[in-house]
Amino acid sequence: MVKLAGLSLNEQEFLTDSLKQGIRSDGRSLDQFRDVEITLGDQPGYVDVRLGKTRVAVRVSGSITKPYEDRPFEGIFTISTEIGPIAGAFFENGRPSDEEVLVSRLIEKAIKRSGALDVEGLCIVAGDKCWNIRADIHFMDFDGGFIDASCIGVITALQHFSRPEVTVSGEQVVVYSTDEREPVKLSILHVPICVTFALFNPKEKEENIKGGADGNEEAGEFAIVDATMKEEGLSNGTLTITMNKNKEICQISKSGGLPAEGLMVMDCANKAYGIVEKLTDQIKEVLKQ
Amino acid sequence: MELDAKIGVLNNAGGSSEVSLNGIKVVCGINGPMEARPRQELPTTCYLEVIIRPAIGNPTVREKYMEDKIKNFLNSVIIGNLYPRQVIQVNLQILEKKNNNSSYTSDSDESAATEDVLLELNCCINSAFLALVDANISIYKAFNSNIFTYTHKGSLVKDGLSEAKSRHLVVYGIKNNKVDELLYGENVGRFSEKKLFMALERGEKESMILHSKLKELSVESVKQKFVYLS
Amino acid sequence: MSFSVSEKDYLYQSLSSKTPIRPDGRKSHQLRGIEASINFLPNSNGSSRIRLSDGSEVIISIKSKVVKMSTLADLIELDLTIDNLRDDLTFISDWTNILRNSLLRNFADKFECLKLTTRYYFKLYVDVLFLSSSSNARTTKTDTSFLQNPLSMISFGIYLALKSTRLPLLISNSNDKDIEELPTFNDDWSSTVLLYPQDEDEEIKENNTTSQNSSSPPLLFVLSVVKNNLFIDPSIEEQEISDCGLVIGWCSGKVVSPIESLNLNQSGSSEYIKGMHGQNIIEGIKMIENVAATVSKGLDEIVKDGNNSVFMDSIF
Amino acid sequence: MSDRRRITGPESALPLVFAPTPNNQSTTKSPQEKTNSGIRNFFIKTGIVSNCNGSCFLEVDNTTIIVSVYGAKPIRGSSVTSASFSVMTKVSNNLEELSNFTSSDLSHSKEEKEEQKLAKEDEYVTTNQIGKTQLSLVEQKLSTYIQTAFLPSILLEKYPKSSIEVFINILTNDSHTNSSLLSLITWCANCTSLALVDSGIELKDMVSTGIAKLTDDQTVVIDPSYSNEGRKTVGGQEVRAVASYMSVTDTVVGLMIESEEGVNGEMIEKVIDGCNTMAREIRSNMNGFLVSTM
Amino acid sequence: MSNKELYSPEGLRLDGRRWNELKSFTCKVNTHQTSSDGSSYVQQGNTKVMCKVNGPLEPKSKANSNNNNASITVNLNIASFSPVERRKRPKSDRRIKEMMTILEKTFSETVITKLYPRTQIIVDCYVLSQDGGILSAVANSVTLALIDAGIAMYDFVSSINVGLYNNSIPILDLNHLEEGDMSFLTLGIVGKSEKLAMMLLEEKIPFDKLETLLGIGISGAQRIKDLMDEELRKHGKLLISTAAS
Repeated sequence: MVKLAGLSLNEQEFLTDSLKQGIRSDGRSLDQFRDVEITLGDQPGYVDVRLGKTRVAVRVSGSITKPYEDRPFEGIFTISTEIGPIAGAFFENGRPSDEEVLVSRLIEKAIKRSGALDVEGLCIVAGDKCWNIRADIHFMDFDGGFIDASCIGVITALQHFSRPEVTVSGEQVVVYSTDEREPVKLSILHVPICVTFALFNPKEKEENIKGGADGNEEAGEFAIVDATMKEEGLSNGTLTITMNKNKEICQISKSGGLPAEGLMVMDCANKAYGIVEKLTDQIKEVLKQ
Repeated sequence: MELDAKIGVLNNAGGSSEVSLNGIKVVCGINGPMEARPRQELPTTCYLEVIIRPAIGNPTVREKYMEDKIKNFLNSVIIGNLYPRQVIQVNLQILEKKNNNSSYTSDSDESAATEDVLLELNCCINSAFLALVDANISIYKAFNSNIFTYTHKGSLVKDGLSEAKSRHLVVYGIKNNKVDELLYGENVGRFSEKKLFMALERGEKESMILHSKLKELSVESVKQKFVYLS
Repeated sequence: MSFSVSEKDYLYQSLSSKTPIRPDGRKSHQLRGIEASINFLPNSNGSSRIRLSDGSEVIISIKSKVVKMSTLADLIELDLTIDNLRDDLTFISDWTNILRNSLLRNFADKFECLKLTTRYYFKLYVDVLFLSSSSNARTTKTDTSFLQNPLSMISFGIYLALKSTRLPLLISNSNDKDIEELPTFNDDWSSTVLLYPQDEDEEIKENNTTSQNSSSPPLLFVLSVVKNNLFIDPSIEEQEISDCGLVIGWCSGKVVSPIESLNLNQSGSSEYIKGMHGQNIIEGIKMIENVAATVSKGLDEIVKDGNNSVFMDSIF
Repeated sequence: MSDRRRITGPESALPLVFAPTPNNQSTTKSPQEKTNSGIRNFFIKTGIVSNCNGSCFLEVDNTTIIVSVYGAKPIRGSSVTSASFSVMTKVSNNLEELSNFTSSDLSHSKEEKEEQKLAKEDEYVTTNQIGKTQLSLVEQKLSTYIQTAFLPSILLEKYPKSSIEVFINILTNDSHTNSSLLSLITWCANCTSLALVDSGIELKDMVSTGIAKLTDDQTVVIDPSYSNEGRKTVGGQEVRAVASYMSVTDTVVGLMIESEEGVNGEMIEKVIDGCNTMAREIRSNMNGFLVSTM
Repeated sequence: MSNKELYSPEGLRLDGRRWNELKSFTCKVNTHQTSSDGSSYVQQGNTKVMCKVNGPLEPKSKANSNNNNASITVNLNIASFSPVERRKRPKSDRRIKEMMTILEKTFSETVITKLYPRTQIIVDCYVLSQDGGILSAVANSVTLALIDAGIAMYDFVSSINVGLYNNSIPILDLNHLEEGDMSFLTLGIVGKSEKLAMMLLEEKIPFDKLETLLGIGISGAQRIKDLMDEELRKHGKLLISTAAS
């Protein structure tokens, strides 16, 4: 993700070597997701997610605007993903790096394009008024896994949020305050969860690329789940898989990086499903309170 | 409403704090002093970069205005000549804002939000102080910010969120456990000169109370950081 | 292009002498050879591509859209993209203006061919993609010092694209003064109409060039002035050291506006810019009058040959 | 991306458009008598803007122009060997009338012209929306012409690592006399010339600019103002030209010729001669003015 | 559009292809000798893409200078006239930026960058006409142009997309109508192997279909690789014969 934020060559070697032996610096196993801590705010739509040292706060809000002209029957759902230097001095203010563009596109694909939020239900008066649901992701602290953490945050916050009741009679649109009428929950169609793998290649590049060809079983490359910042910096590429509990893949993105065997991708997808199941249950638990 | 604060909440930032006050929750992260880009470099002092992000939406002129105010104020407090050619970056992220049902805004009442610039400034300044302490950045004196409100009945309330005739933001510098001087003030509404002075006087007292609280917090954080002290 | 002082001086000397020698050995009224092809974009009504031997290239697409009548000037939109340069640079919109105005002023039948009904017109989108020969030498997205003036080449491309443009055939009633209806078209590509009808009759064409030229898109010619000498279609080196530049339009057998002075030096240094003599302008116009008809005839050949890429081995 | 630097109104907001000021104001001067040479009387005054390095005010009929010159001032990252020279134009009002320049001649019938007029008004609203910062077509054309014409005259290599900026403000442009873009260019160029002299920036020579028109019957009219002849005849063989001269080297530094129909060398020669006559006249006027202010 | 059958019961698609048939694929290399070090032109059905490679050359800015590797910069220009309906995208469009980053990251891994330290390789791609699978076509054209430029690579990157019709029938190499109507997977394969250099899926598919799609995609991409290889060899022979004569 980021440049190797000040890692010395020795440290780099130490970390990759131990990873090769299946040892991670924080004691996790290679396919273990960090513990996720989800805190709900007092106000609906505010969620604070901690994934190890990574911290992301998501704020969902709603306002009434005019729908897009080409989609008069749909509400608007926007996700704002600007990473500021508060998350780490290496993020520049106001100028998104290529990586940040990828992060924001990924989150958008995982949640918006997969249709997690029912946007048709946000329409008030077709072509004239609709809800604009906005999720502001505040990246607070970075230690890898921004995509995974913000996806959890957004999907939890969307479920936590509720919008005021609105009634339409003729031209008149009445918005009731939360005291007058019970606010309405948004309709969430499914719960997508992102799992990011960091790819490593312990051998020479040539072996990785040519290795599969000569029938050598041990291709060598391996993937670790939920990399920290240091691990992410050392990795040769990432693979993000978004799934929901219904065993649907919402999105896969492996944007370049180390070429990976098809079988390994399938293996990652299987692992991801296990993590998705666990996280979906955890989110449900948290929201029950 | 009472101030609720934590120090050292972020890992990547050099110093950080989280402050809840008057229903507003702010996280402040300070990076630096660090190398400046050529454009920012000042030969004799440090360049202060203040970035404020709102809870909802993109930063607008309102945030720029607040950034300017805080930057000017901090420039007078931080001992800049200790950090020549360097940058200190003060990031303020507003997380929650409770008072005006802000999760349901419609286009029309956005302008009403200018009213609580003072409340946000108040919270930001206190949070910036704690983060500066956490980041070990030298300052001339300690400071804290209080907000007072004259209600329509004419009584002076501390931290009033209620309907107000006028609001007064008062920042005092504190040196040697004594109120030293007024560093920054911002007043909104209609009030007489006398009332302003009354508010300032009250501010001096409250400032000491708040200071002892903030001091306790910062001493605690220093103890944690430098184990040998305890 | 960055040349040393002595290189520039040499160039200037050889171009300003009584018998000027151009760096590529051309005569002063000789254009560079082009390689052109037309109608290769399946999603456009008309298209063309022109390449010069120096590697610069222009790709033109003409697309049509049915619009309700507004101003005639709105019926043509021209969009110019140059390499990966930002599109808000002043000279890009300058060039766009010159090209668009020359099209608007000299459009065939005064737009009659775009008229569908009393209410509906075709609107043409002319998209120009210009790839300069030296995009790799550029340092930033706003650095323009390596750019040559592409007006002439683009106008050739637009000429070819417009001449190859086919518009769908209207099958609904062309008079909708009373009954408002959306125009409908024949889906068949083979029944489309050429925007500029091609003269099939060889005889007429041979005998009477002017009548055949009567409905042709405008061409622009860029001239470079060095002392008393004029050079048509200057290469980037010649542009660099010109005293002054001149753009002259040509349409339907006549010289037409724009006739404007140009700054050919994109690198921003002004040491060679001096201006020209009044006589230069008159000479320039004469030169265009001599050359232009041949050029448009050559371009017409390409249109007639259709899709086959033809190498026009330097006109003359 | 939304505009973050300004507070923009709600999406449905419309920009504020004031009713056009009536044209029959008493301030509208009747077209002035032409002098013997055929040029309208004009008024010039230099040094009227105090915070710039040079400025000039020019008034002819109801057109008023202020040009201010800033520089040479140092800038970072500029070319090392010479100064950079840029021109910006701002038309303060009568924008609507000006936007007609490029397209007004293309209509067929009166009926359509009416339609156009309506469409134009719409266009005016849309192009004038809040937050639009780009130059309009006319402003751009003007800027480019002036820049091209003055590049040869300014000794840019005397001012390395610096910039010279010219700002042209067209305060009023009389819609009544319907002075064309070309005539506006002429007077802006002449005004710029004086402003540059006023700024003390080193020049090879002053640039003077003339405008002329070749009418149907092949006569040359210098400094044509449409108020005298009414609106020009549609479809007529009319050639209009602007040319800028540096008289020391006797060179044309700027040229723009407009015509609806084809032209030939002879016509151009005539019309350019007209421009030259006017430019020389202007030059002697400017000389006289400069001598008188010394 | 959607009322038309994208896949008929007889097993034919809108353009008459079978489910596993590729669009007609033609490519050329060395199309822009004078203005680039390597160039190519790829046509997949009605999708037409042009690519120019310049480099390795001195980095234009310090940010692009890496002490150990060459840095690869990809510029993608999607012409406003390329889709059926004209559409002008701003330069900062995030989708375009995303594609550029994906291409950069993909080729930084397949080009032997360590051979060209402290240099920059600039790749300019132009999409002239779109009919589905732009990313694939661009990736293929970049491969060809890089090879033409003589830049050392471990192997080809060949790319193709596979869609899933009605959540059951996999369909290879979609056109733009099909792309609009079904979720699809874009793959980039390294050489003859089954290694995925890039992989993108933007819409929902059932988990158990992933393996099928991958399999079909990989074989499709390998076919593309063979076609590119053929053209390159042809070009190579031509070069040798002209040099000999």
